[in-house]
Amino acid sequence: MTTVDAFSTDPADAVPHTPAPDRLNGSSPRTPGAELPEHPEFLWSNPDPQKAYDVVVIGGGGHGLATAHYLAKNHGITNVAVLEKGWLAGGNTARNTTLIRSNYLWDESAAIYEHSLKLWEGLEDDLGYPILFSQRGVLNLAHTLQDVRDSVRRVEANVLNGVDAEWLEPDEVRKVCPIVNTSTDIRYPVLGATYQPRAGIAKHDYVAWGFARRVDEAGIDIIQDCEVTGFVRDGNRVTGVRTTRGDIACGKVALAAAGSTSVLTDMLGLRVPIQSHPLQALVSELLEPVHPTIVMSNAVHVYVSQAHKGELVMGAGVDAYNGYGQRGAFHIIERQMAAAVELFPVFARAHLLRTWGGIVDTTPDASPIVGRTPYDNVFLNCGWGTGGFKATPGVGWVFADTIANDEPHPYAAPFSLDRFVTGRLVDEHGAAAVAH
Amino acid sequence: MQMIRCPWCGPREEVEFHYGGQAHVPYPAEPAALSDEEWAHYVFFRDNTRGAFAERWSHSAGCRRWFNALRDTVSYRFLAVYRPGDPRPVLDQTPTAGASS
Amino acid sequence: MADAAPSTTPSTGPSSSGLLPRTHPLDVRPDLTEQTAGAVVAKPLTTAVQVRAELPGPAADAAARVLGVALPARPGTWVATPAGGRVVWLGPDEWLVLDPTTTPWDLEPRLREALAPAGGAAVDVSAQRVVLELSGPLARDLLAAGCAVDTHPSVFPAGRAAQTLLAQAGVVLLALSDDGRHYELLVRSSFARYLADWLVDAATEHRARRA
Amino acid sequence: MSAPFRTASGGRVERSVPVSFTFGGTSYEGLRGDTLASALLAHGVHQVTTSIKLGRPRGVGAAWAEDPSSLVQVEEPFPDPMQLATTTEVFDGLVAHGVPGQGRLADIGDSARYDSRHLHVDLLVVGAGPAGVQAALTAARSGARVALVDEQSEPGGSLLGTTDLVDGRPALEWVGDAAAELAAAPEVVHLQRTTVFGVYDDGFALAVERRTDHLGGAAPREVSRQRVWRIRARRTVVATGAHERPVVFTDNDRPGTMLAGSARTFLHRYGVLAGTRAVVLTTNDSAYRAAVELADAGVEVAAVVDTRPQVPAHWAAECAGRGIEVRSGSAVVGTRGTDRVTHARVAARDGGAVDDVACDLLLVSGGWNPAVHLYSQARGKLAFDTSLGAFLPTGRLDDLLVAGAAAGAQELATCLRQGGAASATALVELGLDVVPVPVPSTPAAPPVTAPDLVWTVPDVDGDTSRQFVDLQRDATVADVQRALGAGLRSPEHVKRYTTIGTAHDQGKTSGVVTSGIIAELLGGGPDDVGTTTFRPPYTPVAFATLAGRDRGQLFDPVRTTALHDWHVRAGAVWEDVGQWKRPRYYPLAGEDVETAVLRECAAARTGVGILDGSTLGKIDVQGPDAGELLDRLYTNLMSSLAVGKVRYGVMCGADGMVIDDGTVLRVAEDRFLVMTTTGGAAKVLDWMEEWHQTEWPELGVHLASVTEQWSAFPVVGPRSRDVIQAVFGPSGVDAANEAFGFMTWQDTVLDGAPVRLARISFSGELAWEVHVSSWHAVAVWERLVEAGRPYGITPYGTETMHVLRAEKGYPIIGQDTDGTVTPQDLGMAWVVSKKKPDFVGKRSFARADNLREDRKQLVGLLPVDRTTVLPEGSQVVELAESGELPPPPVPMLGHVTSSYRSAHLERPFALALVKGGRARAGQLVHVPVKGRLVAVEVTGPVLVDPEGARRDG
Repeated sequence: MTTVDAFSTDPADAVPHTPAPDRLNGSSPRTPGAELPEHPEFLWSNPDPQKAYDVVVIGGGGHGLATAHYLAKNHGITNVAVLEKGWLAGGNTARNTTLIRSNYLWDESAAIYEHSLKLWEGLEDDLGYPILFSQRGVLNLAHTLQDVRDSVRRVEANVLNGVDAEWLEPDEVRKVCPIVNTSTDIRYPVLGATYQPRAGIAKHDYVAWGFARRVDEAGIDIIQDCEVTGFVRDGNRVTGVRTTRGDIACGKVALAAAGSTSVLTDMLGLRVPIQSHPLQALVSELLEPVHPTIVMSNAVHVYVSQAHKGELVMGAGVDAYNGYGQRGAFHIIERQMAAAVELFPVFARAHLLRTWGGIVDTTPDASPIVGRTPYDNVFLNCGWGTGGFKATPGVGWVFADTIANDEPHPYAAPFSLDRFVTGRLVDEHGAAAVAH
Repeated sequence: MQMIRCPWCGPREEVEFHYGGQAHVPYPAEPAALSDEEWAHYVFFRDNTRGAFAERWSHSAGCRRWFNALRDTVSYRFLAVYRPGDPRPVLDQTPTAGASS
Repeated sequence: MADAAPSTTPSTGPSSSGLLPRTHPLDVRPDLTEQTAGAVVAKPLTTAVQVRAELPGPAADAAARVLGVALPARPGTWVATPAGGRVVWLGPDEWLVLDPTTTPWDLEPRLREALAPAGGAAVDVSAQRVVLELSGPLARDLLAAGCAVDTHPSVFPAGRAAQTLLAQAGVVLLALSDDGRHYELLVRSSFARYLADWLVDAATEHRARRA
Repeated sequence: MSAPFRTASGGRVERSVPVSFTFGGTSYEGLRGDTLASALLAHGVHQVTTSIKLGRPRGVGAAWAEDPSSLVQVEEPFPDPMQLATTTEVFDGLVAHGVPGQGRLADIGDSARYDSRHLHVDLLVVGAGPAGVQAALTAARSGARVALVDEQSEPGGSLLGTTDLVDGRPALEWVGDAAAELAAAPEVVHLQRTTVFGVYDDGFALAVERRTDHLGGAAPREVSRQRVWRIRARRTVVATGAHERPVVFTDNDRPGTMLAGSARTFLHRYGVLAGTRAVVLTTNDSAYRAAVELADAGVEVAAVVDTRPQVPAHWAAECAGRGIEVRSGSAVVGTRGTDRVTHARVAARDGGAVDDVACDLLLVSGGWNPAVHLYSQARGKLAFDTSLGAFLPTGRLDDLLVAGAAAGAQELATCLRQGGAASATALVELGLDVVPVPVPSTPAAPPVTAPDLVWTVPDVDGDTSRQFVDLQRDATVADVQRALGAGLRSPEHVKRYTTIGTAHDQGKTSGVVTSGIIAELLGGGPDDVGTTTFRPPYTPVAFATLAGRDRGQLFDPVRTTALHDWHVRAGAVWEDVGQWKRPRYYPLAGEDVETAVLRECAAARTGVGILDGSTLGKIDVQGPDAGELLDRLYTNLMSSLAVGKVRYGVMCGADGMVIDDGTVLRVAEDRFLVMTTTGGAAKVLDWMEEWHQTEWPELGVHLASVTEQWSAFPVVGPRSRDVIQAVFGPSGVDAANEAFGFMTWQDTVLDGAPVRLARISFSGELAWEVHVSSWHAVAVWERLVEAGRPYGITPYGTETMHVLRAEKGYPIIGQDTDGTVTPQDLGMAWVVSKKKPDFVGKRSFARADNLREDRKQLVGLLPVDRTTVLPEGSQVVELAESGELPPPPVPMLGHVTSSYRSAHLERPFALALVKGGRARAGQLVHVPVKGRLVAVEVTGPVLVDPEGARRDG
C-alpha cells in the first residue's frame, strides 16, 4: 500500500481508525466483514469551469474519470475538464453490480477486457485507494447441452487468448460454491460451469472516487451539476461546449456519457447505433458470509455475489423497452428472485432491501463503440451495455490513448463505429456471451 | 408493471407485450440500391430519443397484433397508442410525470 | 411397451367404431378435479378451428353462414353457436370456433371452402389446445393466483373472453356466467400438464380446508 | 418469569394468553399481541444488540418498522435474518437473539409456501389509521371496490398508541366498528399484517401479507407463509402516517433512549412501561403527551426538556399539575450509562452548566416526518416545509392522493377529514356516487406552539464522534463533517461516504436528519440539500416471498408432447430444449449415453428408427399471397413449390445471418405448412407476423401456429419403407420410390384419422415424417412401433438425431451457427435464390465483411488418430513453424460446433466453423484438447452418402 496507510486490500483485514476506549463501552466484538475502510480526508475540489480546456470529457462516471486519469498519467495532458450533469459517478457507476471479469468469447473483447483486468490488478496501488478489488472468481453456469458447448468454446478461446478460464463439472462447481443447487432434479440442472479465478468485484464508489482524487490532484477540473446543452461547431470540428454553467471552449471533446450518449450525439447530428435501456440491480441486507464467489447463469437469469459488507448483490435483466428513467419494472426483479431461490435454496429468507435502476446503452452486437467520429476532434466511448464497470480502467487507458494520438488504440480499433457499415461486428450476444 | 393499452384488447399488463423498437422505419423499397452505409442505417441505427418516442409493440400474449405507441422514455408513460399505418399522433401538450397540482 | 396404458377419463377414449383411439394430455391427471378441491375439470377433446376473416366482409359473412351466428366484432368476447359451440374473438380478424358436435376434418374444410375464396382462412387447431372448466366458489381465487386480468363479474361477465397469461402459460379465458363462478380456460396442449400442476398447487389451501 | 414493567391492565395484548420465547439464551414470557420489543421491555430488557462497527450497546428506539436499532436474528422456528424486535410478534417457541449487523441464513432451503394474488380495486387505501379508515369507509359506503391494507396486526395505526377519543368513545372502538362494517361489505378487501412495499405505474402496488409468521410453529404448512398482493388500483390514498424524528446529541444511541411517541405506543398498545424514571427531550408539543401519559401510568418524569424558549402554556400546566419539571430553552447534550441510560445530561441551549439528570428512559422528539416513501416512489416531488420542519408531498399525483399525517396533518380531526375527503375526491373522479361519511367528532386539541427545528445538539466539548446519525451504520455527525471536508456536497455522496441510510432501515429516521445536518454545516436549508431517493421496497421482503410459486418444477413451464408418457415408460433420458422435455436417448439396461447412441444410430442407418419430432415448430400459412410472403422471408424461392412437394429453406435476419431453417410443405395452391426448429417456433411465427403486419399488411396471408396440433414422427432408415407400407399400405399408400418420391408428401386416413406422410430426411436415410393430429399421436406411434418390430424399430432421441444429421453435414441452427453465420458460410449458397430481386437479409450479403475470403465456413473435421472425440466448443488452431502452440494470444481459426463418434464411419468426426475452411479441405489443422494437440483433417461437411443414394433409396 502506498499513500493511504490505513487501508488494506483484504476486506477481512479492514479495520477502521481505532475507536477511543469510551466509544467501546459495553462493547462486543464488531461484526467481521461488516466494515469498510474509510475514505480519505480529501477527495476533490469543486472548481468553477474555466473558459477553455485542451480536452473536455463529458461524463463524470468511472469511464470519464478513468479517461482523465490516464490522459494525465500516460500522456501528460492535464488541461482537462470532466463535466458531470449530476453528481460525480452518480450514473451507472453508482448503480452497477461491480463484476469484473475478462472471460469474453471473441479475441477483440478478450483483449480489451483482459487489458482492463490487468489494470484492475494494479489499480489499488495506482490510485492509492482501497478499491476493495477482491478476486474471488466467477462461475458462469451451464444448464443445457448448448450452454455446455458455448461454455467450453469460450473457455478454450479464453485459454488461447491468455485469459484464465476453466470448465468445471458440477461436483467441481459445488467445491467452488457449495451453496449452488447442483442437484439433478431441479427444473434446469447445473451441467457445469466456466470458471475464471481472477474475476472479482470492487467497491464502485471507491473506484470512482479513487480516480477522481487522482484526477483532481493532477489539476484536472471536475465540474459537477454541469449539463451539456449544446456544442459550438466549426466545420468538422467542435470548438466549444455549451453547458448549464456557461460555454467552455475546447481542443478536443470526449464523450463518456453511457446511457445519455444519444442526447449528446443528437446535438452533434451524429447517429450512433445505441439504445438506452433500464437495467436494474438489487441488494439484500447484510448477511454472514455464505457466497464465496460470483455466480452467473444466463439460462436461469441470475447474477449474484456477496459484497464486502455482506449484502448479496444481484443484477436483474435488462428491461425490453428504451428508457431513460433509471428504474425498471418490478416483474423483472420478481423473476430474478425466483431464479435466485431456485439456484441458491439458502437465499429463501434473504431479504430484498433496495432496488434501483441504471441506464445501459446497448449496441446491436453487444460490444462497445470506442474511437473516432466523423468530427476531427470528437471522440466517442459508449455502448458498453452491461459491461461498463469492469472495463473502467481498460477503456480509460485506450480511450485516453485514442484521444491523445488522434487514432484508435489497437484495443479500441475493432470497436469502431464503422463496423456496422462493413458488417465486421464483434457479436458477443450471438456468441452466447453472458450479460453483466 | 405498466398497463399498456392494446388498441384492441384494452389495458393489459406489460408482460403480455413484446417491444419492437422504433416505429416508422419502413423497409427500403429497393435495398439493392442503397449504399452500405444507408443499408447499415436501416439495419442497425435507430433513434434513441429521450422523451416522446414512437415505437412498435405487439400484444404477443393476447391478440398477437402489432401496434404503435407514443411513449415518454423518461417517465415510461404511454401517451398514445395507434394502429399500424396510422400517422404518429400529434400531442396537445408535453407530458410531465409526477406532481400535477 | 405401452402396457401401462393411462386412464382416459377426460378423453374420448378408444372408439368402438374401429376408429383410432385418442388421448388427452390430461389423461395422466385423472384426479385433477379432486386435487383442485372440485374447481377444475378437464373437458373432453373438442373440435376447434381458427378462422380468419376481415370484418365486416364477405369472408366474415361466409363464416356466419356456416356457423349460424355472426363472428363477434367486439374484442374480448365470445358468442354461442346454434350448434352448442362457441365463437371466441381472438383478434380483429381472428376467431376460434369450438364445436363439440362435429369433427375437425368436417369443420375445417367446410369453413375453409367458404372463407378462402373470400380472402379468409380456416385452420384445424383441435389438438392445439385443451379446455379446462373452472367453476365454483374457488374459481376466481384460483385465477387471481396467477392471472392479472380483472375477473370481477362487473367487468368480466358471461360472454367475455381474454387471451392472457395464467401463471406462465398463455390461456384463453372465457366467462360463462355472470356470477363469477363459471369459466373455461383454453391452454396449449404442451402446457396443459404444467397448468394442471400449477392449478393443483394453487388449490393447496382449499384442498387442505376441504380435507 | 414475571414481567415487572407490564401495567396491571390495559393495552391490546391478550393478558390471558401467555407465550414463551427465548431471547439471547434467556427464556421469557410475553403475551399474545406482544412484539419481541414490547415483551422484552416488559421484562426491563432494553439492550437488544450491539452496533456493527463500534460494538456499542443498542436497544429499542421505536415501536415499529422505523426503529433503527433493535436488529435480531430469529433462529426458531426457522432462521430469519435481520428482523426487528419491534415488528416481530412473539409466539410460543420463538427463539431469537440480537445481531450487530449481519444476519445469518439457514443452511438449508426454506420449505414454507409463498404465493401471490392479483387484486383489482377502485380504491387502494394504504394505512388503517384514522385517515385510512375514514377513507376506506367512505369508499365502501359508496359501493366502490376497496382494499384497505395495513402493516400492523390490527387496524388503528397511530390510534393504537394513544388514548384518543372519537365520537366520544375510545378511538379503537370506532376503529373496531369500522372494521366490522368493512368486513361485511362485499367489495372490500381488508388486509392487516400487510405492507405495501412499492407503488409503481398505473396504480400498481405490491404488498406482502405476513399470514402465518405470528403463529410460529403452529402455522399450518399448507397455508402460504407470506403472500404477495399485486394490487391494481384506479386510485390510491396513501395514509401511512408519520415517523417521529430523533434529535442527534452525544451518546444518543444508549439503550433507554427512545422516540417519545413510541413510549406511548408501548404503554397504550402493549401495556408496557418503557422505564421508571424518564427525561423527555422535545422540540415540539407532541412529546408532552408522552410525558403526561407516562406520568399518569406511574413513570416518574424527571423533566421535560424543551428546546424552545417558550413552552406551550397548556402543556406547561398539565406538567405542573403532575409535578413534572419543564426546562425551556434547554437540550439534552449527552447521556451517561453503560448498557442503559442512567443520566440525561441537560444544559441550557445558550450554554452553562450541564446537569446530569438521573433517568432510565430518555424520550426524544425532534418532530415528525410524514411517511412519504410511497408517494416518493411514485415520483411525487417533496418540498421542505419550514413550519413543520419536514419534507412534505407537494400535491397529489394523477392517481395517488396523500391524506393524514403522511400529508403533514398534525391533529386527529384533520387526519379524519383528509382521509374522507381524499377518498371522496378519488371516487368522484372515478365517476362513482359518493355516499359521504360524516367526519367523527374529536375533542378539541390544545393550541399548538410552533415547533423548533433542531437537528443536532452541540457537544459541550465539540466532539461530534459520538453523535449518532445512523445507528445501524454507526455513522456520526463527525462522519458527515469529514465527508463535507473531503469536498462532497451532494447528499448522495455524503450517504456513500458515511454509509448513512444504507442499512436495514434505509434511513427511515436518519435520512431527513442527514439533510438537515448537511444544510446546517454548509449553510442553507434542507430544501437546498434535498433527500436521497426513496426506493422500493419500503421494508425488506424475503426473496422467497417474491419468488412465490415459481419454484422447483413450476419455476418454468415444462412443455410435453403427446407422447411424453410413452417416452417415460420407455426409460428416456431427457434433454431440456427450451421449455420442452425431449428424449435425449433411451438407454437399455447397462447402457451409457455413448453405447445407447451408437446403438440407436446403427438402427437408423441399418434398420429403422423412430423419433418424436413433435416439438418442431409448425405454422399454417394460408392465403393467395402465402407464397409471396415466404419468398420475402426465405432465402430461396417458395412460391414455385408445387402442391404435394416439400422444400428445405433458410431464413435470415436483416443482417444476413441465419436465424432458422426447416422444411416447407405446399399443402394447396394457397396453403403452406412451414416447419421450424424446436427452439425457433415462436420466434419464427413472431418474425413472420411482424413483417406481415407491420411492413406488408397488403399481402393476403394468414398465419397460425399448429405446433401442438400436429405431432410429427420421423421414421428413418433403410427399413422405413417397410414400416410405412405396413401401416399405411392398407389405407392406399404406396411407399415405393416411384409412387412416393423424396421431398413429396401425401395425405391418407388411418382408421378414421387423417395422416400426412412426407418424405423428408434430416438423417440422410430413407425416411418419412408422419404427421398426425396430436389426438391420435399415441395410437399412430404405437402402430408404427408395432409394425416396425420385425425390423427392430428403435426409438431414438435428440442425441442420435444430432449424430445422423451431422454425418450428413446438416447444420443445427443455434449449435452450428451463432448469429454470425450466413447461408454461404454454411456452404448453402444453393439455398440462396439468385432469381429473387430481394428477400430479408439479401442486401447484407454484399457488405464488405460478407465478401471476405477468410470468413468462417462450416467444414468437417476428422481426427487423424481416429479415436479422439473432440469436445464441442474446442478451438481450431494453426501451429507455429516449430509445430508448437504459439504463446497467447494464439490466433484461432474457429471452433468445433458438433462432434460425435460415428457408428457408420467407425471413427469420431466433427463439424466446425473454420476461417476459409472450404479452401482448407485436405489440410491438417490442430485442436488443443486437455493440453494435447490433436491433428485433424479438414473435409467437406458431408461424410456419409454424399451422393444421397441412401436418402433417395
